[in-house]
Amino acid sequence: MLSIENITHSIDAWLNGKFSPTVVLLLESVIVGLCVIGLFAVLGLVLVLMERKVSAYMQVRLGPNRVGPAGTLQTVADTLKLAMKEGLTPDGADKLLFNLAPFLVIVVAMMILAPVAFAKGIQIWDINIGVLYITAISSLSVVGVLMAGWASNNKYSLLGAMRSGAQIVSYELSAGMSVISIVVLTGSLRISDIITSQQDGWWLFKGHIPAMISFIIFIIAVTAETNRAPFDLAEAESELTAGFHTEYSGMRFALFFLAEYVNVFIVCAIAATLFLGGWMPLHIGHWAGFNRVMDYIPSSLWFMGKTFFLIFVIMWFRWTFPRLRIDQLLNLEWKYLLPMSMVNLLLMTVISIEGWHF
Amino acid sequence: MIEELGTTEQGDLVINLGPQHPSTHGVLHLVITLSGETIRKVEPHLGYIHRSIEKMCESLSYRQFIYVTSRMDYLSSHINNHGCALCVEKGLQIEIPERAKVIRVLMDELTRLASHQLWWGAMAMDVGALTPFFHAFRERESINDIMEETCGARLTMNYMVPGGVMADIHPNFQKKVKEFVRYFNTKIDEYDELVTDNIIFKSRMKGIGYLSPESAVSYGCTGPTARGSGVSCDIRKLYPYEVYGRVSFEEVIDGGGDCFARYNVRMQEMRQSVSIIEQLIDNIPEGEFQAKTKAVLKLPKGEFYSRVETARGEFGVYIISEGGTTPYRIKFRSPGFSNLSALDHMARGHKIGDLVAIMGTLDLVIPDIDR
Amino acid sequence: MAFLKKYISDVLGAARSLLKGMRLTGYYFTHHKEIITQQYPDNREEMKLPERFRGEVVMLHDARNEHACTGCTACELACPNGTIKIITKFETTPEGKKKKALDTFIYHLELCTMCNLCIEACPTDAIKMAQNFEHSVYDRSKLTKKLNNPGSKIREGVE
Amino acid sequence: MNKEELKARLEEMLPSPSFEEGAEWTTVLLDKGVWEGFAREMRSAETLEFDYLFCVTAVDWRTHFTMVYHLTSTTRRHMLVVKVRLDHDEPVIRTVSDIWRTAEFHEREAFDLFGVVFTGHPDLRRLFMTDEWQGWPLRKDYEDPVNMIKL
Repeated sequence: MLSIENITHSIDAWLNGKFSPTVVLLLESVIVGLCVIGLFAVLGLVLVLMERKVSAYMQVRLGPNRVGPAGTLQTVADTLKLAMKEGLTPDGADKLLFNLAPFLVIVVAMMILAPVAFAKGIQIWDINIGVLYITAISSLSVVGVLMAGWASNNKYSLLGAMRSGAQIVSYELSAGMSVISIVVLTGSLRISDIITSQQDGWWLFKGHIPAMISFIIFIIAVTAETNRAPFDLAEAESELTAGFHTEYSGMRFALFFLAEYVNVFIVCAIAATLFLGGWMPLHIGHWAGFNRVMDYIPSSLWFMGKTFFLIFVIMWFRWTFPRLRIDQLLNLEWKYLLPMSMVNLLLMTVISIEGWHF
Repeated sequence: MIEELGTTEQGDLVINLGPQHPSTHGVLHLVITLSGETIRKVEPHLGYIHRSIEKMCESLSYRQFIYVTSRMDYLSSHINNHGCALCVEKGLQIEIPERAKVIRVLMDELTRLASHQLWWGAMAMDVGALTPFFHAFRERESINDIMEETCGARLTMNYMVPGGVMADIHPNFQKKVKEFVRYFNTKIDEYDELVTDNIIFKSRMKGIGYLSPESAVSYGCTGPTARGSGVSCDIRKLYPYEVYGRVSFEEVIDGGGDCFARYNVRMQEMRQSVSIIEQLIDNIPEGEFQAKTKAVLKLPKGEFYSRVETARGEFGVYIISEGGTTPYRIKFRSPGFSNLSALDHMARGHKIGDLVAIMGTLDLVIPDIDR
Repeated sequence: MAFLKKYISDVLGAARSLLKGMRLTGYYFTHHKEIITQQYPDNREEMKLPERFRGEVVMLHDARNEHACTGCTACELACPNGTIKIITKFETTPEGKKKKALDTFIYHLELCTMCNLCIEACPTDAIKMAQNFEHSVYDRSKLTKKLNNPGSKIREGVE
Repeated sequence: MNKEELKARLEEMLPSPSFEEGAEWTTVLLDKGVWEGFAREMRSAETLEFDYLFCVTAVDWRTHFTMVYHLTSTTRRHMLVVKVRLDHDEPVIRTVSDIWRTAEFHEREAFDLFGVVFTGHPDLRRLFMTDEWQGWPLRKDYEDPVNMIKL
């Protein structure tokens, strides 16, 4: 069976035969970098189109349908338009920070991609503290948002950035708690270990009710962390026009836009990895026949399927719910999600120690 | 003078909300003073769409000036025209045919429904839910189609003329309205499912923007804004005009005084409007649709005032006639103007997000305020 | 304990209300026949506007290039915006009498609000509202129209 | 309270009221000196309770101005129209915005469009027109060659 794993291995072998190990490492880094940028571009195009189509169908509309077959080239056209627009820097803005912010946001998004396993054997960096790395880096994106809001010299931007800061910092907590509950079960921070431990069933099903609760809490928390509705207070277009990116135009605006969608992809990929087994096919205990059939579906498809399903759920939230108010948002975190995830973590620890999980 | 923008002496932030802002529904300009996210003061700056309609009307004849009033509260243009036509008829002392009365009331209620539907969508959009807007427009579209068929236009109909209505109803009118009522009755429950029952929406609305009955009266609030504070002020019920005295409907009053009460009043009013339409649609009497009037209308010397209930509240037309073919002075008492004056009182101490929600429940139409 | 019970029932009630909304949007997501979008320029062929729709004022001419306008300026007086300007001329009838007749019917579409008052005022039903609503032009002066056809004259018997 | 009772009650309150006949609602003409005290009494007097001021406007009669106040009571449902005559060269009247809050905006409107000055008004500025606007648009002698189109 042709799998992506074999391709990467043959490339690696071919390079090793030709060059010295240092050059190979450099070359591979370049290839990986190009792949990530390519992935970003493709993800941006696909996810924006997906969002527009999903919203259109929920709103009894057709959505983009003029550019290309069934509107598939709409986002390409939009990107071209944005690329040709003038990138304005407002008078009175801190020019360095203002221009740096979108790049910072996108670089953070790129860095989180490193330990994500896209398919069997496709992982940029299988670091032994993968989960810790992800939680640590993802909290950096708030710096970019704060920078953009502050440097714009606009009150709406400033308000949006401050909201975003308060929001991301609080929701990190319950997202982290949910991640720890899975770490407690697996006993390892390495992404590949977490995936392997779900060989005979996903943690969502194996870990009883606590796993489901922490899955739900994780989804809510990451929706808030990526500033998506109903937690899109940092942008809140009916209150703050566009929040922290009010003053951005052209390609720099596009970078913020891209970063939002890539972040959604990443958090959904992490949720899929931790709770739904990543690239691991759906295996049920010892049903050998069933498991073998499931194995025939390529691992990359499993991973993408799970991730895109979660992305769809997050989009579904966005096009159904009204926005929360800032104090309600913080109430939800500190009064509901955090206590719940703490109790949940305790339960999970008991389950793990007693070995009650399947 | 517009304040020195920036911060106040106490270090509060001064923000211009509008005139170009997604949630001011037009060109309303609010200068808000913020302490953190909490509102200290809201000050409306009006006039971005002031056309001085009152001055314009002084040079238009009694047939001509009615069409201008469609451009004030464009969402209840029928009802505005109705108020003007009533005032002219009062001056001319003519009785309009029974058929015209029923048609007028039917059109008013359809307009009220369309206006409330748009408000519902825009209100949900203000608190961040974008989908209801499109669902509301779907139903509004059917009303617009009905209007288009009978009146010839979708928004600014100019269908009410002194003496009755401009044309008889279209042969398909009754059938289409009945179809619409049947369709809408299934959809209004979806409105509740999607927005009203939603826990986020409820918590955004409850206890926000409290307006006591005393201040509602003192600020001159009318319509759903005042009825949401428990003040009975429905002109249709208190001073019935046309056939409102004969149809049975309830004046919806909710004593809550907060945003949710105002929201609830409008939602229930939609149901009441549907019930009025259901009562009248099969009982349109035969006969003329327009009373005989002279080609050139001249009002006797005197003052005439008529009040009607638009979707936003009490609309008053005050004509002072010197006996000529044009009014000497005309004053439109628009509901939005008085309702807006209570905004500062309601919004103080709340967050920016709440201000947007309060503005949503006031259902402001800016041309109605600026005239 | 009662506190905990309330806490849990609050959370469950909230979740139920949210799921109810999601069920509705999910329904519309899967039921594409509910879509109401009209593909406007593509459906021009089958799109039919009601006959009362007010798009622009036109003057009716019959096959012999005759209209019913007597040039009485009732429409000009009825118009609130000065949209209509009527230029009259004097014609000599076969009997040798001088008679007022229409020379040019100027219609400023850019000023018109489609209020229908001119049509109501017209005593001979010479003008009516047409259903055309696509008025965009690149030159504003094209919106000033002459409604009577060149060489047209008044129909016999219309007073 | 019906029209006659209201009239009788007003005759008690005012020394020599002059009523305007033939109007739909009871219309009383007042001197601007007594206006404020009368307004306060009308708002609070037990049998009157005119708590709802639904229309405030000014009329330019070329020789003088008239302020017209339309009042009603939400509890007793009787109507009263109060007219106050103002001098054309110096239209000044006492504000009632502290009695009926709605008057604050309506009086600003009257100031903006007619130039009627309300003493004691908390915030008497232009409302619709820009701050630097010259003239009072709704006065009969107002001319604006740019913005007014004569047909």
